[in-house]
Amino acid sequence: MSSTTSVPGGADAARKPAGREQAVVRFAGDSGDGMQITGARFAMETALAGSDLATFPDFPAEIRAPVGTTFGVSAFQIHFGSVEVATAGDDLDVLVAMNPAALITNIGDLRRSGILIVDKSAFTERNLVKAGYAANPLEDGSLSDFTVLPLDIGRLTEAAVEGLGLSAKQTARSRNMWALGLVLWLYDRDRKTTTDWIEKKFGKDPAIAAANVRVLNAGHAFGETAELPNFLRPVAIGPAPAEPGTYRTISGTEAVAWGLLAGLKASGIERMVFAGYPITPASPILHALTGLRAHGVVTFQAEDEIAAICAAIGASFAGSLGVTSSSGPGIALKTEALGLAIATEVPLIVVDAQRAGPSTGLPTKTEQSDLFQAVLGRNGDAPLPVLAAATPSDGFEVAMEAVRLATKYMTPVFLLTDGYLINAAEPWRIPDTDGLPAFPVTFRTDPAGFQPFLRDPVTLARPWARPGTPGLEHRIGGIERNADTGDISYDPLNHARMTEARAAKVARIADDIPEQGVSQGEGSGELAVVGWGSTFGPIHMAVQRARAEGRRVSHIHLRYISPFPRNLGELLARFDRILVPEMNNGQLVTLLRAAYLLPAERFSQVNGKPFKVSTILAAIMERTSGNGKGGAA
Amino acid sequence: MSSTTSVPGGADAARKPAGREQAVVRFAGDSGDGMQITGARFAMETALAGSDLATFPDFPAEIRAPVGTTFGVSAFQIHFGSVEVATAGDDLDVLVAMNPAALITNIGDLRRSGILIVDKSAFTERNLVKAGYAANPLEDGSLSDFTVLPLDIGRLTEAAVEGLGLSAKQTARSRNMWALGLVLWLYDRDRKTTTDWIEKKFGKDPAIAAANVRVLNAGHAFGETAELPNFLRPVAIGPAPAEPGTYRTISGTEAVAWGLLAGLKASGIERMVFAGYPITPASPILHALTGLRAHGVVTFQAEDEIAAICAAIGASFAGSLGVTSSSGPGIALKTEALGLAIATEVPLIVVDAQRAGPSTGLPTKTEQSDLFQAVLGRNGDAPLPVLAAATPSDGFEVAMEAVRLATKYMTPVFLLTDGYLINAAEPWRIPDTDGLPAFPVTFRTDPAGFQPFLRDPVTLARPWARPGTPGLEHRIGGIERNADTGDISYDPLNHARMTEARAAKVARIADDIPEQGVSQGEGSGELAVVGWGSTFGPIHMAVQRARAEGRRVSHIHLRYISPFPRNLGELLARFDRILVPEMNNGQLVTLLRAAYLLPAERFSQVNGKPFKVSTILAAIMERTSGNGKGGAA
Amino acid sequence: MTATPTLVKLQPKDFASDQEVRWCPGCGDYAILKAVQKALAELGARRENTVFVSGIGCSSRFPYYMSTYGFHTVHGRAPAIATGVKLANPELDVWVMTGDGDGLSIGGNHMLHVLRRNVDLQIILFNNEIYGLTKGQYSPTSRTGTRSPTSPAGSIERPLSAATFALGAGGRFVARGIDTQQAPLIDVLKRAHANRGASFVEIFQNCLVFNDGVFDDFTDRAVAEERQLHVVHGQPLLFGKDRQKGIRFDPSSISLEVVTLGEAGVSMEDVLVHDETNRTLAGMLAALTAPFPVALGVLYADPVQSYTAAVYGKQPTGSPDIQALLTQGKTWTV
Amino acid sequence: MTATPTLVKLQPKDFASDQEVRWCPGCGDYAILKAVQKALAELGARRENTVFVSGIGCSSRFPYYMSTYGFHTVHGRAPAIATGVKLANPELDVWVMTGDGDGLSIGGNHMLHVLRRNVDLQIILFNNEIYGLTKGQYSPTSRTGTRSPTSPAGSIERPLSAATFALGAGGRFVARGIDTQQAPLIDVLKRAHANRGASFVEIFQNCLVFNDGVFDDFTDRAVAEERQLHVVHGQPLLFGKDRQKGIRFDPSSISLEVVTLGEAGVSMEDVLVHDETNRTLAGMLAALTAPFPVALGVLYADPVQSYTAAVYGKQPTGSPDIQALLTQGKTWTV
Ligand SMILES: Cc1ncc(C[n+]2csc(CCOP(=O)(O)OP(=O)(O)O)c2C)c(N)n1
Ligand SMILES: Cc1ncc(C[n+]2csc(CCOP(=O)(O)OP(=O)(O)O)c2C)c(N)n1
Ligand code: SF4
Ligand code: SF4
Ligand SMILES: [Mg+2]
Ligand SMILES: [Mg+2]
Repeated sequence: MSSTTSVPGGADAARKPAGREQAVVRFAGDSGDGMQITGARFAMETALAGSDLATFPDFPAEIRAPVGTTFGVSAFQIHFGSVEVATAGDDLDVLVAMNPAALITNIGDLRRSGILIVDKSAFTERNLVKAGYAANPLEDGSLSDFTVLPLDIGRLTEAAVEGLGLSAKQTARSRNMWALGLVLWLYDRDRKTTTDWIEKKFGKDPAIAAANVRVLNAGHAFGETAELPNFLRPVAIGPAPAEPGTYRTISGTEAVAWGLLAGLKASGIERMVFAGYPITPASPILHALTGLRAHGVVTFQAEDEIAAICAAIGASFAGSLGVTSSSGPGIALKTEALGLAIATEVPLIVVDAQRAGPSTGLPTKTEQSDLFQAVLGRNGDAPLPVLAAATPSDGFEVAMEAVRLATKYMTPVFLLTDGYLINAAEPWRIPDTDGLPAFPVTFRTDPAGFQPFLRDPVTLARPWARPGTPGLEHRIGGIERNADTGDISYDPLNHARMTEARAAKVARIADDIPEQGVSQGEGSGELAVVGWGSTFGPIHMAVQRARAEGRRVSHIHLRYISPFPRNLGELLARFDRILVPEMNNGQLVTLLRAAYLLPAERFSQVNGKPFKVSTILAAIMERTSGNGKGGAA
Repeated sequence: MSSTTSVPGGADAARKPAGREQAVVRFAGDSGDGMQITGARFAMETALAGSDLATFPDFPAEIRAPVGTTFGVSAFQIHFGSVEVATAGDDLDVLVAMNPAALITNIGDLRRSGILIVDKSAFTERNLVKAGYAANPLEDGSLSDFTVLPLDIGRLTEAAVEGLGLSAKQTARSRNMWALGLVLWLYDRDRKTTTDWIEKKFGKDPAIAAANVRVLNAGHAFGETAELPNFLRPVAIGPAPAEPGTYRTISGTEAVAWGLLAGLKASGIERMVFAGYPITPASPILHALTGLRAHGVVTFQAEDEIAAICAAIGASFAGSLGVTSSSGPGIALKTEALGLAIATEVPLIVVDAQRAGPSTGLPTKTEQSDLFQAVLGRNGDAPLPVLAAATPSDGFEVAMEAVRLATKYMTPVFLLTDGYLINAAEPWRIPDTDGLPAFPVTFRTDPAGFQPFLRDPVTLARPWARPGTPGLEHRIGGIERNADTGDISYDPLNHARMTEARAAKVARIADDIPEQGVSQGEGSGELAVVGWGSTFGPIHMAVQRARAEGRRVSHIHLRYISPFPRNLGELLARFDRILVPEMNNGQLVTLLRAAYLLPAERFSQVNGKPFKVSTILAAIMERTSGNGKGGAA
Repeated sequence: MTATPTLVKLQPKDFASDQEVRWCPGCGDYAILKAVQKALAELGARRENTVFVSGIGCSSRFPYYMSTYGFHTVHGRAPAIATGVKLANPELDVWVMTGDGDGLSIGGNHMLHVLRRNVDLQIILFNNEIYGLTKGQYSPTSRTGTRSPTSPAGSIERPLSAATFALGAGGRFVARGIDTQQAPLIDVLKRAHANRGASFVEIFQNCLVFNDGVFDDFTDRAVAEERQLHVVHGQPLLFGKDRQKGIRFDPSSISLEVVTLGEAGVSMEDVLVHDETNRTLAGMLAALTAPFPVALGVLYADPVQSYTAAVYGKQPTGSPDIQALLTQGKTWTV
Repeated sequence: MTATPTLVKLQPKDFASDQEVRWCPGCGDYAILKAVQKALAELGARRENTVFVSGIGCSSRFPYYMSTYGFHTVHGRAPAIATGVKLANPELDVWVMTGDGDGLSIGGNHMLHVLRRNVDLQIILFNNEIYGLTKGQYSPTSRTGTRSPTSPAGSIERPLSAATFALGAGGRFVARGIDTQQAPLIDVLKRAHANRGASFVEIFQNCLVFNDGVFDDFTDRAVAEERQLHVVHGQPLLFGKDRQKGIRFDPSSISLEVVTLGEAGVSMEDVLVHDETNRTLAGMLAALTAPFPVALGVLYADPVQSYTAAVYGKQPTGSPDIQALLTQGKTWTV
């Protein structure tokens, strides 16, 4: 959340064992075990208690992989605290493992002496083999580093639902509620909204509803009553400092979808045509905007990504706000049509929810490797603005800004998010939408002196003339256009002039966006850690800790990647070293080096996962000397 | 041709009026006037006379634009000499203008006191208006700078065909032969092969054949007999120095097509599947390879560019050499599938005949603006080798090299050419194909220890196992593959390892290609002019002249753009300044700056035309001091 | 670009733009341009409400020559772009101008889905059985054996029947015309315009540079009567000089046959009456090839609700208040 | 990956790879996998000569589970990639495994052209009327009203009939099966394999997670006899308990109707006999929907030369000497 405030003390917290300030919990189980729901419910109770939090759902590409397989494991991680929380957390304080596969694939992240809750009942011979265990880890002492709670959740659940006449399958399916109940007790959380939610969800089937509530309470009661190891007492993690206001949890998906809506409202344009084609992890944005006709949104599920961007382009030509979204492979397919939007200069927003590539890659894993494609990946000289969201909630502002730039400069705009941000959630202060900035679009109506490519002297934008407007009938197209009339022109100088104009128009945006700020630390120093997109959280925490250790390091996070903020060059030049952590093989770092001839250093992680704070912290420590004053400046 | 020899004296030649050493002639007329044929015939006679030459056909995007319009003008330029010729020439010594539109659109390139041959008969009121002339330029003295020969070619042609019973239309259509005859006389050329060619072409229609021969001779005879201004005497331009051998003229299209064939032969692979979809200017490559079944080539005209690259990928998977070609918009469409070829590591060659963009742009005009797309334009981290042809004939070697790298490293390879190279022609010494290097491919046949992704320790290439081979049955796909078995793997570390391997494999190619040489000048100095692709000619001539003026400038021309030759960085660092002329808005220069942090300077021309030598020369002069020794080193 | 006084009825020439037409002299496209301008005038169309969307190809240059709104897009994508135009503003009258390469080769998928969805568009396919703009390669509708730069020995591919494809895609309006036959062509264009939904019109268009005369076997004056079957809903399927020939349906083979009135006791009763709402009949008519005549006119017209009508049919539900949207679900206050 | 002794006849299990199958337990895809492995065994297929090419989707994971050569490509492009495989080596036996989204949404154009060209492939389309892998959005074959994440109020689009589309595209072999009906499915797969050319097989496949039971109205045991019409060339079109119902052709309306033997004087003579070479009949059968039964089996089979046969049919002309090629035309010597 409020991402630039650095919180004193928060710094060393995460290196302490789970204590009063913050904790990291992960629920892991079979695709069918309902871990995503369990995590989401726990997150909601935590949010309502006012703690800051960040979630990280992590699920397989298969819909419902065979039971007990390692590739079928689905996990949900949550980091929450009474202090600022900017990442889903490095090491786990609590791991819930519903079966052997979940244990073997997740135990590596549990901190020493961390709490491990396992459902013994799932540790059958068959499941152990499937998970690849030679011996039962609950018996061979291999878990001695941890605080293991081997509970027969299966049996305890059965006991809880006794008499409700549930089938064995139905009973088994509510095991997750038992685990949830126990963990809610462990963190002294309420169960009210969860029980309400259960009633609502299973309204049609009262028996199931009752069963789930009973199981939830049973898990909770177990914590209260059972002889758990002494030190296992409820830990109350209080509310985090936050500006007054009304809050909700918001996912990156919701933030982008609602930000586009807010942008539509701010632009005064009557309608948004959102055209997409399902693809992981971008689909949720399409889903979120479906059914919002009342808000002026028409969604179109096209036959493919090419049709989707083309429909969006057609809609913008016709005076609506055209938006399309996809992920790597689908974005690649939009390349040619994107060139048309650049050539004809129609407003358009392309949302890229990045995933691990190349090609199909790892559809459900996150990455930042579409940056080159976004900035440079087109035939011809084809510049456009590229923006990136830094946190789940940041998507709201960035999406609004994308609408502003697209409509003000008559240009397609790339909005980069990624698989992590799309699925992650955090608390968000709901803005007063009437108080949001407005940037009304004025459509051309006056035929006098109208020329479709006569540019505004300041923005260099061409006029937006809607079909249906008498006297403004005109033709546009992908063949080079006469710099005024837009008619086909093969004139060599005209082409040079138009190429120049297209570049200048995008370059000028640098004068219409804020100067690059420093999100943490001083405007000069030993090391600048430069990031973009979802690396914000880990960089933020790592820099915070390094500074607490007295390192002269600052965090600079880019929202605008094309064009770069006008002061970025000088700003970076004021640091001795520049480190660029990216979840790709070195893309932003390449653009920075080319732009400023500064020896920015590549720091890549390409494993489909967000950076750990400790990874970046270590890199900072290696590159800085301890002698700075630094501290919580 | 033999492009690195710098010719003493050649330097100042082009600044002299057309003389003994070289000349530049352009035929310009209506799309229907047969200017391309006329130029091609003149080029052939010139080549057979042993002169060096470079041609530049320049035609409109419309098939047959309305008669007399400026956008319907088609032109053919040829630069020839008894000295080395590396470009199609800057200023014209002779301009043939068949109508007013041809005159108004081309006169700007005729040098002062150059010879202007016009067909008076086409200077009707109607045509003058269409061309945009207020008054008849042949009468208002506006052409006083030039040596104007206003001839009634229409009438002279009629006279020549008298009695052969040709229709007016047929007669008019042979006017180009009259002009050709006159220009052949002007440069003291033979007519034999042209008359042979006419006989052959119009064999079915003897009257037409006879007429064309008569008209050709009439034009020639006119030169002999008519009272032409005194100084107009035949100019004999002799043969250029050339290594002994058998020569032919070769277009960039033929060079690439035949280079691919030679590569196929060198690889020992039985079959090439060349899949394309028509697009300007790439289509000629598809045409050139059609009908070469006997050479092991199967061409496939796909339903679109996506199907084309996919068919090529399928063919490579099945053990053939898969090749596809297109231009900007079509290459853009191949982006997603190209990622699959990178991910599955199948050999593939993608030929990009670049044209002016973005989007449809100027289909028949040349540009170098697809470089970013070729090197960086894909989703995910997706590296591949990128090669570029420097001259029409250079395409032969580059295409062979593309086949070598694609098959040796199991990778797609980008081969960049452009609209200028595709259509331009030059003399070429025909190699002894048996003497060409061989790089036989060995398909995997041994099942023992076979793993589809087990890499060769040196090249890092995976084995190529052809379907049909018993015991090697395996599955590949776009989802991240286990580093050995190729089976689907969601393991984070495996993905990191594979990303690393894909990058390393391409990077290692730097050890398998020649170090970057200096094509002209010393290995250090005041200025390095760095080019790639078809800018070779103008850079070569400009550097040659600047050096003759004593400037300490060298010409470095890149064939390999990804990876860069291993010594490129140190080489460039030895120059005070680096200038990068490109027919785009600054693409190679961006890659060089990012790679070496050297202040390479952008020098762009984006008007759909090749650079003029004078343009680059001026840029060199501005950036160098006269004090160097330089000279014909 | 001058304002249109909203009252005067526009003449065909009023629909011509100021741009010089750049097709080859004698190209069939000129006739189609004339027919469209005439049809618009007769329909009393307004320039400001009319949009022509095209892909790439000689035929796709069409929008530049109209004084309406126009969008010359990228190769094969016109149906998708037009869908977006229509979604943005269903009031607009949107025409898709495409070719056999643009609409059926690279653009086949969008054509398929725009027909399936029944988006309210007039789709005019200029079928010259060749790629004109790229200098004459064979196309998906080129007959087997067509010689071209990519098939010097004659193409070996099987041609697609545009109308048969459109029917298979679920198209609800499928018609045909010939570039030079203005009157019937204009009628077909007007029928297409009247139909609410995707109206697919195939026009046989002569490319005199790369495929000259490819349709002569049925368009040539001399053979026209014998080789053209102009179908009219509710009318018997007659053709030939004095319309003495007819199409009869043979139930035993479930196929059509040619009969001659008066011969072998054939009477009017035997002749099949055209029912444009029968998809099976339309399929048989679309498939007719020599020695049968070529079926022209409206082969099939059986309207259903258009996609845009379905989208905008029911009133949107829920409140338009964005604040309410953001605060829906669980919230808490600090 | 062990060598195949070229003599032993392979069993179905021999066609299973070492990979764990990752479909949802109970998915119809398992049945199809079983049927294909059985068909291959019965055909005496060789692993080394068999290639499975797929796009993206649950169904497209198919190749990983076969011990043959396999290529899991990109979304919608399997037909194009398979065409390349076949062009490279016509000896290979190439199967395209695809879904209703992969093959008919994003891949519709390649499907169209592979059918038009009649490339020698078996194309197996898993039609579950939903996008499974992306979690259940409606697809081009989803029935109007289908509720899904992108159509919470029910989809408003008109579904495409896969078989009708295939016929319209010029497909020469069009058949249908049901995932769980092994025997008829295996027969259809073997017929498809026997056909030289593009063999299009639509399989109704149940997605129990996102579209469970969508085909129950005709696949459910209880209604199967009444709602399934298994067509066999040369056999009368009978169905229903004791096969007492039949399909009759009504010439007056050019359409099919259901009759009951014995009722209203209906006899065997009235019942239409299936002619798999009649495209018009195939079109009518493909279009049958309730109250008609659903037509299954080989609806249409009328072979013509395949594309690859045409490509490699005639011997290449001209010399293979590359030196001769380079020196053709005018040359000169220095
Ligand atoms: C993506 C892309 N691929 C290929 C082309 C080249 N191209 C332009 S028009 C055309 C085919 C035109 O054929 P058709 O649609 O029949 O139009 P016609 O010229 O015959 O009227 C092609 C292949 C292109 N412009 N863009
Ligand atoms: C270019 C691209 N676009 C979209 C996707 C996402 N995607 C994967 S599978 C699929 C649809 C699968 O539906 P279907 O073909 O019916 O297969 P099923 O899962 O139902 O078997 C989609 C849209 C993708 N992988 N690539
Ligand atoms: S090439 Fe053919 S289709 Fe194109 S304009 Fe010329 S005649 Fe018309
Ligand atoms: S999602 Fe549906 S189609 Fe996919 S595997 Fe599961 S059941 Fe099968
Ligand atoms: Mg055409
Ligand atoms: Mg499906």
